[in-house]
Amino acid sequence: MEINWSSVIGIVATPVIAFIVGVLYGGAVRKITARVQNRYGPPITQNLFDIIKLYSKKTAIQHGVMQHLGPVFAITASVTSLYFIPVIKDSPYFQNFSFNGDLIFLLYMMVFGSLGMALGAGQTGNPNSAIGVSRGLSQMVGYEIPFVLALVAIMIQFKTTSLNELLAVQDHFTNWIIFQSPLAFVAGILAFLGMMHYAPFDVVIAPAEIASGPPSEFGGKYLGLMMTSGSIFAFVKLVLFVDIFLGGASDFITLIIKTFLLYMIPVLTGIVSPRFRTEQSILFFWKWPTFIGILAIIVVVLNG
Amino acid sequence: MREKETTLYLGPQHPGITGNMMVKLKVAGDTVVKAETHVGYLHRAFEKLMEQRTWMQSFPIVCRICVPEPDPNEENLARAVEEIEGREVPERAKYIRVMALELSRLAAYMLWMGGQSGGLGLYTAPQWSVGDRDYILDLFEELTGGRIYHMYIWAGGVRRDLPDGFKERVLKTMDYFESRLPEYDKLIFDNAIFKKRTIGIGVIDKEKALEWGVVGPPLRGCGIKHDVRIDEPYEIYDKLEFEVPTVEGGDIYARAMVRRREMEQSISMIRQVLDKMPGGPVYNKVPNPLNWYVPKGDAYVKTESARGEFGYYAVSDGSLKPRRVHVRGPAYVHGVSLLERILVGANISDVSPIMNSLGVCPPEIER
Amino acid sequence: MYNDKDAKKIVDIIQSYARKHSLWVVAYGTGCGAIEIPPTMTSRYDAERFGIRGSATPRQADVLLITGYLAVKTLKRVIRTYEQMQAPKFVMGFGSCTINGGMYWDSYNTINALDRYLPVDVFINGCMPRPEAVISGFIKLQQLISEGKAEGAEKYLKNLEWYRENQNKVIPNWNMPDYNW
Amino acid sequence: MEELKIEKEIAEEISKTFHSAEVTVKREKRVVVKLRDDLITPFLSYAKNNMNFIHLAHISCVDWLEDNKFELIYSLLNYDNKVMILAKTYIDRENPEFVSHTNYWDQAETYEREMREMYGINFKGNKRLTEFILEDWQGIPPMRRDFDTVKFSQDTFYNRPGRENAQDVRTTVTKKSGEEIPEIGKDYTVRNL
Amino acid sequence: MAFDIKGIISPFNALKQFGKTPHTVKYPYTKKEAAERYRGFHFNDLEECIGCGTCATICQNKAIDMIEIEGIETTTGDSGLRPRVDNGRCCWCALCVEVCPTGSLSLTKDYLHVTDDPDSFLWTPGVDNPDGEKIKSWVSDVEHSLLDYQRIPMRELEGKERVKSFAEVVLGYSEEEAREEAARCIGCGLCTDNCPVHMHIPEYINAIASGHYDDAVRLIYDNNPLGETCGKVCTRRCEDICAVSKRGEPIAIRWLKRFATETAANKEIIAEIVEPEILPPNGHKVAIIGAGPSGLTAAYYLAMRGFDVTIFESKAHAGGMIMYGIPKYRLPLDSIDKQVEYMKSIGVKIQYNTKVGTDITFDELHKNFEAVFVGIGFEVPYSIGIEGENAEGSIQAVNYLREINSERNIDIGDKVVVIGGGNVAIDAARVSRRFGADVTILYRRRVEDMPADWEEIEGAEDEGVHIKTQAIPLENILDENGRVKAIKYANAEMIPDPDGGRPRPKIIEGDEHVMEVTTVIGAIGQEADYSFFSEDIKEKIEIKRGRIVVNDLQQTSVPWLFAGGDISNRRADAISAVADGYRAVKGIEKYILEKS
Repeated sequence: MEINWSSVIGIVATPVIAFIVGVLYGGAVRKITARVQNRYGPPITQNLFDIIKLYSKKTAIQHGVMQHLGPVFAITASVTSLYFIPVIKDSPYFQNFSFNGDLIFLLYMMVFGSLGMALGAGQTGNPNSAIGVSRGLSQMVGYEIPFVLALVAIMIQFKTTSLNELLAVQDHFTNWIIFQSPLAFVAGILAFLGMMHYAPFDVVIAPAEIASGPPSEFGGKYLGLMMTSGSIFAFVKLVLFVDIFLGGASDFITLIIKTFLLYMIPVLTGIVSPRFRTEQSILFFWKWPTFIGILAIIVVVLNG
Repeated sequence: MREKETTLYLGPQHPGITGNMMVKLKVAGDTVVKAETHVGYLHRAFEKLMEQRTWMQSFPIVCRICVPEPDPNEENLARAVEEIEGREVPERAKYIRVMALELSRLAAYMLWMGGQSGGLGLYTAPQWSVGDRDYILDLFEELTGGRIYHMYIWAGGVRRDLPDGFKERVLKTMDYFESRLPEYDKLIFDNAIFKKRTIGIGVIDKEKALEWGVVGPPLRGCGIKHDVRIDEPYEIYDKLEFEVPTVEGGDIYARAMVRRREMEQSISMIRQVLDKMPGGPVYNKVPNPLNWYVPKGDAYVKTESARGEFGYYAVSDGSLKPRRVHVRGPAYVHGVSLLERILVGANISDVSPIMNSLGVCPPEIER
Repeated sequence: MYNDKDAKKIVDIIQSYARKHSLWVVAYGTGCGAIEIPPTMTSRYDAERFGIRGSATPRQADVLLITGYLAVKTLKRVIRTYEQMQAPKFVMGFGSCTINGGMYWDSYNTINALDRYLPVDVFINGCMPRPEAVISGFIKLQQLISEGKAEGAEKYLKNLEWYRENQNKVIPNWNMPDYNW
Repeated sequence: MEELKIEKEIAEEISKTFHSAEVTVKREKRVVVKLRDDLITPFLSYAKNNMNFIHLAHISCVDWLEDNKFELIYSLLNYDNKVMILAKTYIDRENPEFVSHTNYWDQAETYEREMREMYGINFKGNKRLTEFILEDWQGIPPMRRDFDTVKFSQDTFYNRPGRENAQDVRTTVTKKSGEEIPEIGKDYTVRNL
Repeated sequence: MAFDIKGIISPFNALKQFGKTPHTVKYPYTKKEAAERYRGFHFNDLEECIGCGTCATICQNKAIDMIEIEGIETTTGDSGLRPRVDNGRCCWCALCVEVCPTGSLSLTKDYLHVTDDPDSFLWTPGVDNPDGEKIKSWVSDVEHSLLDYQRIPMRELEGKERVKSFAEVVLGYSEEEAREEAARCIGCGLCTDNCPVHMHIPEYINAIASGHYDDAVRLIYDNNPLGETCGKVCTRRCEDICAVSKRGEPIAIRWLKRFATETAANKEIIAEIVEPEILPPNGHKVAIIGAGPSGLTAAYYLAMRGFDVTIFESKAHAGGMIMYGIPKYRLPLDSIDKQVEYMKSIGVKIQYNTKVGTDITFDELHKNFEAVFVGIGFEVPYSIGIEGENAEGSIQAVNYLREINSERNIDIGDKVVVIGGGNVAIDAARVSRRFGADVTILYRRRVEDMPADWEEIEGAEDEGVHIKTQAIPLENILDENGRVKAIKYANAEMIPDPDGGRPRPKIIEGDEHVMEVTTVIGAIGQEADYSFFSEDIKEKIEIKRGRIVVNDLQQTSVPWLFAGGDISNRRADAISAVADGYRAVKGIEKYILEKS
């Protein structure tokens, strides 16, 4: 069997790059937030220090095997999702495993991570974790609907479930789906706000209400794993949205610019918003974004 | 269908709790069925300690009763002794006291604003307001020598006169605060999500409020005009022009708006005080504190703090030390019986905002 | 080229550097010193510059701040909080009250010397310590960490009996709401 | 005299209704009523229902160890004229018992809980006289004047050593002069502060 | 709910802050200076501090200890101790600063102490921060201090009123005044060191401040049976070193003692208050020569201890110098009587008009008594040593005062000159004023050199006594009848003493004046009359500069012979005499017990 070396390099490098970019993005967000809050904030590498520190904790409490598996599930899910997203358009290194049905697969994969977390957190027995998990799952139900609707609209419009094909469609910036299907984009981006768990949709970790929710009982390397997976996962979501709506990126600089700008939407919203209550959050997604999503489908169907 | 009840302990170690106390919640789903407050984590036995100390020695410890806002405590103890002893306070000292009280009210509201919006997840607001509050602490440091614990107001007046150029610096800070208030409005009080989270939440019934002994902003948030500063004007409040804002509704937002408007009033009052302040001494010396025998008698004095009416009941038996000083903080009622009642039926996400809006301050519950 | 020892050394350096620059503080305002924590953490003094951050639960935290006096009732919870934290963990004592009782030296409900009940890595003087002093305390802690001297957790384990004896002297019973985790 | 009009009217009404009550107008907006212990409940009920004193500001207790009495003080406020009544009574210090007023005011529960804990007064009718502030307290209620908090603290909590070389100024001076101070006036000397 | 577009958009305004420079204080890279009044660590000026320990007393946290510091000795007016602050207790309330009587203690801007060693929080201000002076921030001056530096003024008769009679000039404190004045006391007790008797000053002042006057009286009678006398005429060395006097007026210790003792109106009440514990008679007999302050004191405490005491007094009244030397407007007769009567009531026997040497011999005393205490005082005046001193119209102040106090009148005319600057001179002058004379005091040195109390000098001036200083009398000019008609004196200038002593007056040549007078009163000192001693005793005892040399317990070289009062100490005041008497009691007791 012939080994595709470029794919191998990609497989190894993609998570590493995703992690580094995710971590640095995390640091940048903290820095930007700090500036809005009239202060300097931590160094941009702060999240890296945090993660290293968590890994180097000498003890880590463990409540059962599921708690151990939870973060592992999460990190597996995010890395797997990553593998199915073409990070750099047309690059032999970063195509990874994207195939024709990958959008559907991704939808499942992204939920899988959260479920793993939920199982892990559930085992800790901390009521805060339990409440956090139930909140997370209900909220997921909330934002998945407009997200799926947006994707469905796009799938119908372009008659494909492959990211690569979607990327191929967007060969010029006027052809970006954001311009071709603005309603789907609006629905998608609103769902994206929820997905990124920034305020007002940070009901899952809500410190003032349920300590920090699911990870309440996680310390040391488990929390480190969760932070790692979180960093990668943030990157996954960003790349996914860039690929779907913003025409992907054919080189790293474009990728960084696009993802960063996209990232700023939830971040800046988060800086100036309080948190919704869980049911308010779900209702929010079920009202406008869902309506827009349905509208997008209707428009597509009518146009099609 | 009745959901399974679980018990949720909010505190004492919990980011959502104000201070160091615990609320034991019986929760069905997301709704609180029963709330029970547990206090005592900050009990230092102030009242016992005051019985061990002379009147003057009590001043450094009373300001610790309420950490965010120490001045009303000093003011209360000072006025209680002065009433028992019949001691006059110089006019200028009264003005300075009112200035300190209003500055501390402003500082307490800034801290509350941070707590209230931080509890709701708006993390920018505490960063701003607590940072800005520091400018008031700077003023206090300059005036009293201490950032948090001032030990400035005491029997017979205040400890020191204003430092040089202090008036200008206060005015400058007030200008700064006034320029900042619209920005807070835009970020917090006009914020649609903030309104969504606060309007109609934690409602106190108007009739019940009177009977339960609610005081301060929570009462004024029910539309009842009750404020010690106008009911029983102490120091020079009768010489100042100010209004006591009331808002109908009785919910978190109404209480927030009361506080928001009072901040404007406080700024205006500080300006007036500085404007009208007469000259003269600031301290009517009490006898040597080692040999200060306060005559027999008792006094109940009240001060309007940022959280409501602060009452002190002091009894002297003619000796060096107080016989009894009973501290009745506003949070005593708010934090125990009122909280337990209005938490019932609330969503667990709202527990922390409700506590914040009532101004629950554990150190003054257990003292 | 290199041996295991060198590698371990490098790892140690990286670890202690990361530990130093990422100190998560458990959100537990045990006493009146907690009032100076918000100014320290927020925009005016911005402790996040040093990687100091609040953390909601003890499991995630590195540093336990004992902000002043401890009522016996709180001490019980603080000990539990401390034991829930993951090593390496550090304790900072704020103000006079943690050193020799402070102004509550004669109160029947507050302990006097914190280091009898918990291993304290850094004491900060003041009543209350100003934000500058608090930051200095953290800098001192960072220094101790890089010197490898902040070994409170190990000390606690090693002398657990002594600590327990002292704790039991003031805490008549250990009943607490029983969490099942 | 005109300025104390409302207060005097209130005082008059009280003394008309409760003949044994000792009513004094202390100052503006303060009326002090001294009552027999069995009259407190009727008085509070009357003040609340007939005189519109609906706000219970606080219940306080003073320990008069020398007289072997506890003094209870109920403060009521009228929201309309903002006058405050302090109703005082004495109860026995041995086996102290009093009536609970939780049925008049909900918040009385908290005050009574605290007084039970701090002074050991049993309020009959209060259903929630549980542990409030203290936890596992053994010994006499701490706010009683015969409880010595300094001694308790010294016995229970550890005082850091290193201060033993402290000297007393008075003793140092007497050591030099050879004065012998007789044992008089220990209860008021400033050195005992 | 309507779609709140404003509420959604307006929060984004906050993002404008992104462009602004943060207002963060980049501590520790940028330092923020503490405020001018910041209450940080203590600083103590070790030189200024007198170790009164008030800071330790006021501290509600018991954070301050007084400790010995190397290089600082216990001296009179300085306990030699210095405060050490336990920063593990301190709350920086600065109460200690506000009550520091000297103002040596202050707080500084320094507040940083971060350590891993919990035992490093003991802080000796001034020793641990010797350069704290520069960053002093919270200081307490007289205006802001919690202490009251103003004495409650003593009410007195007006100068014009006074000269009309011998009514007591000082009216005494009322109860409120006394309590207020007593409240000023910080109770440090440094004063007791300078009191010859070491009275329990802080304790009795405290008792007065708290209204326990009986306790005050009891404390005073504990080591001074002539408390009331001392309350009126004491030279009050205690007030000289009062801690409060460092920055203000000392506590009026004398007037407070006077107030306390006067609350006991007669001997029964005194006895009731003091409740003297009189031991049963032990059979030992002691003789005391002279019913002056030292003799009376010795007699009182010996009687309390069960000794059989007899006082031999040459005059008709007990009291000695306080009876015959001090004018009645300062010390009324009934006050002395009250105290003497009280002493008699507990068993002191006094034989009046019995002069040892004439009425009874000294050897007889020795034979009949186991120990003898001599407290005869100085009664023989020094001569001035000028021409015409013995002429008519030239008298000695002691004699003059004795005659007046014995209610015998002496015609002094209308123009009197008193020579001398001590209390006796002032007394003589003021007594003369009361007879309507125009009085001038001639004194060799300056007013500030006068040994008399400043209060006395002021009182004399109030009453219209002229004080002519730097005037040295040269000669009494006599008229044809041999009576003094004028005095010649010369003005003097002050020559500084090269050895550092006090400056000496030197006559300015030619600057001589003559003043017409009717009487010249000499008051430049007295000496004792030891003629009653038998020769062998005289040989055995050691007399130095006119005074008998005694040991710590007032014992002379003759074991059974004790001496006290003016004849053994140089201070020449009542309180020293009392002290001698008090010490002699111990000496006598020890001697007798050892002997038997």
